[in-house]
Amino acid sequence: MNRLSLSQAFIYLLRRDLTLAFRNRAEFANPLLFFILVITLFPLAIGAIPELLARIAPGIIWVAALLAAMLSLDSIFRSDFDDGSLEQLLMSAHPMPLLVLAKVTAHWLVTGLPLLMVSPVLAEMLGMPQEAQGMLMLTILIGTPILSLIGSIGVALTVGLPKGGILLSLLILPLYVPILIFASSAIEGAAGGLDVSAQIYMLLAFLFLAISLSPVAAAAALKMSMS
Amino acid sequence: MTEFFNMGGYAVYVWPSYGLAAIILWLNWYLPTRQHAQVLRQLKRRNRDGNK
Amino acid sequence: MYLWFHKFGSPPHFYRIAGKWLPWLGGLFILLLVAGLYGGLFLAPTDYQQGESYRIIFIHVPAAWMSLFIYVTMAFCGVVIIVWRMKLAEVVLISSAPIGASFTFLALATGSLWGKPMWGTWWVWDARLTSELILLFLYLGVIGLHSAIEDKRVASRAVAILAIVGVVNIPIIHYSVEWWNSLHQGPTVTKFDKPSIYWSMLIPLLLMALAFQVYYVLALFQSCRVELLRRERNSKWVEDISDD
Amino acid sequence: MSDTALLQINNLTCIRDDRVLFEHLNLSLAAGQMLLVEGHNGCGKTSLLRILTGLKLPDEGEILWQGETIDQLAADYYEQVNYVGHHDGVKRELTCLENLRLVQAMGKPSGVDLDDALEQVNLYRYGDTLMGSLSAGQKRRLALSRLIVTEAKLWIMDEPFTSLDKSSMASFETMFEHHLDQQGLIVMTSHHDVEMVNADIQRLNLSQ
Repeated sequence: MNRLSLSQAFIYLLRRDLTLAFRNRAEFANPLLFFILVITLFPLAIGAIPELLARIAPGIIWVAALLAAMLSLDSIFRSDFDDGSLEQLLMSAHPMPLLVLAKVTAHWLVTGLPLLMVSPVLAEMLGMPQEAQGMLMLTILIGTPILSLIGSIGVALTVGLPKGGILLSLLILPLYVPILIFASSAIEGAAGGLDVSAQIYMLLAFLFLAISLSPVAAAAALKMSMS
Repeated sequence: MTEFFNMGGYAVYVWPSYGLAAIILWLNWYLPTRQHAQVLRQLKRRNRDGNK
Repeated sequence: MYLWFHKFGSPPHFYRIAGKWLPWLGGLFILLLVAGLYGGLFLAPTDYQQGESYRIIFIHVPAAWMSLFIYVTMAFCGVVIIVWRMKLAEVVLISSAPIGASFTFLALATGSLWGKPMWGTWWVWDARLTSELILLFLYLGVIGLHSAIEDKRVASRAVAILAIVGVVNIPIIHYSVEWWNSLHQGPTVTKFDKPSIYWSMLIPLLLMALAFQVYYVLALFQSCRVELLRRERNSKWVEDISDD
Repeated sequence: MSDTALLQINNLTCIRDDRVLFEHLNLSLAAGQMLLVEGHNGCGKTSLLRILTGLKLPDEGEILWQGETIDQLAADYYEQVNYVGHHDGVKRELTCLENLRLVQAMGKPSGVDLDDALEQVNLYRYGDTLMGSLSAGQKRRLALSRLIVTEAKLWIMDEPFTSLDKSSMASFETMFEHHLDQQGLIVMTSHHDVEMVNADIQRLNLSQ
């Protein structure tokens, strides 16, 4: 029998990770709850002034999304590292960057996609104008996969460390800055009725760059973490 | 001379900048130099003991 | 060329050569520093807009240049580590990080000291200061990751990957911050407006930049020597050195 | 010797912290041979095995497979290697069958039917049971069944008999002997006495 083709292997690993996530659903719901909770805290902290909330809503939602993504990142490789599945994957006959991409895709489907689905509700609660809400969803759709992709490099570097959590945020958050900037400015621009195609194109460019480069870096980092 | 040190009223900003630079440059030299001596001392002790 | 590279890259050889160069580099540094300071503090004329406060430029700008230059050097070492697994590159990379971080910090602190008289506040979310701040985080990440991994050869490969990822991101971060800045603050009074920079200012500036550059090599050599001794403590050549 | 040797270890050195685990190690292994790595705890058995898998880099030296370094071969090498490490590499949240299917998907599947494979390691009745509810010995048996469901010439095993009872040990030993008969190669460590009388075994003691 021959080994699977690349796309078959990709889909196989993706399905396996989704199955695992489904069987651990409580754990994967946590980042989503965190996201909602953080956003709820803002009106309580700065006062429920509608104009102010609407003004800073894009920033709040995006910062919360960043933090929620940070929290969920560890789960990409953690359990595979602990039970030895990761070394088996590294020794698989398929190219590791492809397998990393499959795992990151699964991770985004279980953590990024839910953020996308609850974000309109939260936007409404913060009083974000209608025309900005579509843009919010678009930036989350393009932006959160980048968060997962870049984040996978950071987790791959720190997965072998006993106290990698804080270090991970130090490594990853600075790299998230451009996404934060372009995503929140696109939403703000849309709220003001401006043309924001430049921002969207930039985000798309980041996404393609991240898809092509970060699995390679993460695979190299994982190999390093195993030794 | 006083005029020079006064820096046209900006002395509080100019001199701390230069002072900070001096401290940072000095530290980056001093710390490795001290560690170098320390490591050499450790190695000497180990060598006299004769174990590898 | 390759042979030279190979020979220079061998730890005992580097250790010896670097030790020999140190006094010369030190002398050159002092020379450049004195010339740069004299030119910058005495010869350069007072700026008609900023008065004497602009003299911070002779520290601030070279430090900012160095902060970027050192990170790029680290990423270059990272490539050498991944491709050729060269031990010397590992040592250069990690020895550079604290020096780079301190130059970044210096650029930030002097930027703030300069900003106070110019803007009336210690911190402004100016594009350059902001990206310098992020650069500082990148440096701290490299240092943190290296110290968190016990096996230093593994740690070197980890920071090599991180430095390369960082250097790909630096231009992206830099331009997005600049773009963000232009969007939110409109045309601000950027302090680098360059109101026709005079030769008498430019020459000391370049001298100071050169002095910092030489200083980097100097400090780098010294800390590389320490790191080499530590890492190679079990090898023959270290034993020979410490026997004298 | 060297032209029949499939796996070659050249001048291998491994240093951990201040200790030299092994130095200038040279070895070669031909088809049908088994290398048994022995020595007390912490003498570098696992390190040697992990260097052979390419997961860990040696401080010096290289590993050749059919005359080429394993770095260069990469995936071509992994297609011919099966590794069972300290960790079982099975997922608690998946059933036995799901785990085996994943093993096949990631490697080069042998023609063996999965049910037969489970039968062989005496886990047939647990095919649809989640791994999390099985005992340590059962997990180990499933981990070892990856040797059956994928096709690989070189088996590298780190303490394969951990938590196994006498009878399953014996059946795995038979399986290993069969693999050697088929011109396979085995590198393994074991605290247990290996009773494979017919096998061509090289012993390497790292403590000495």
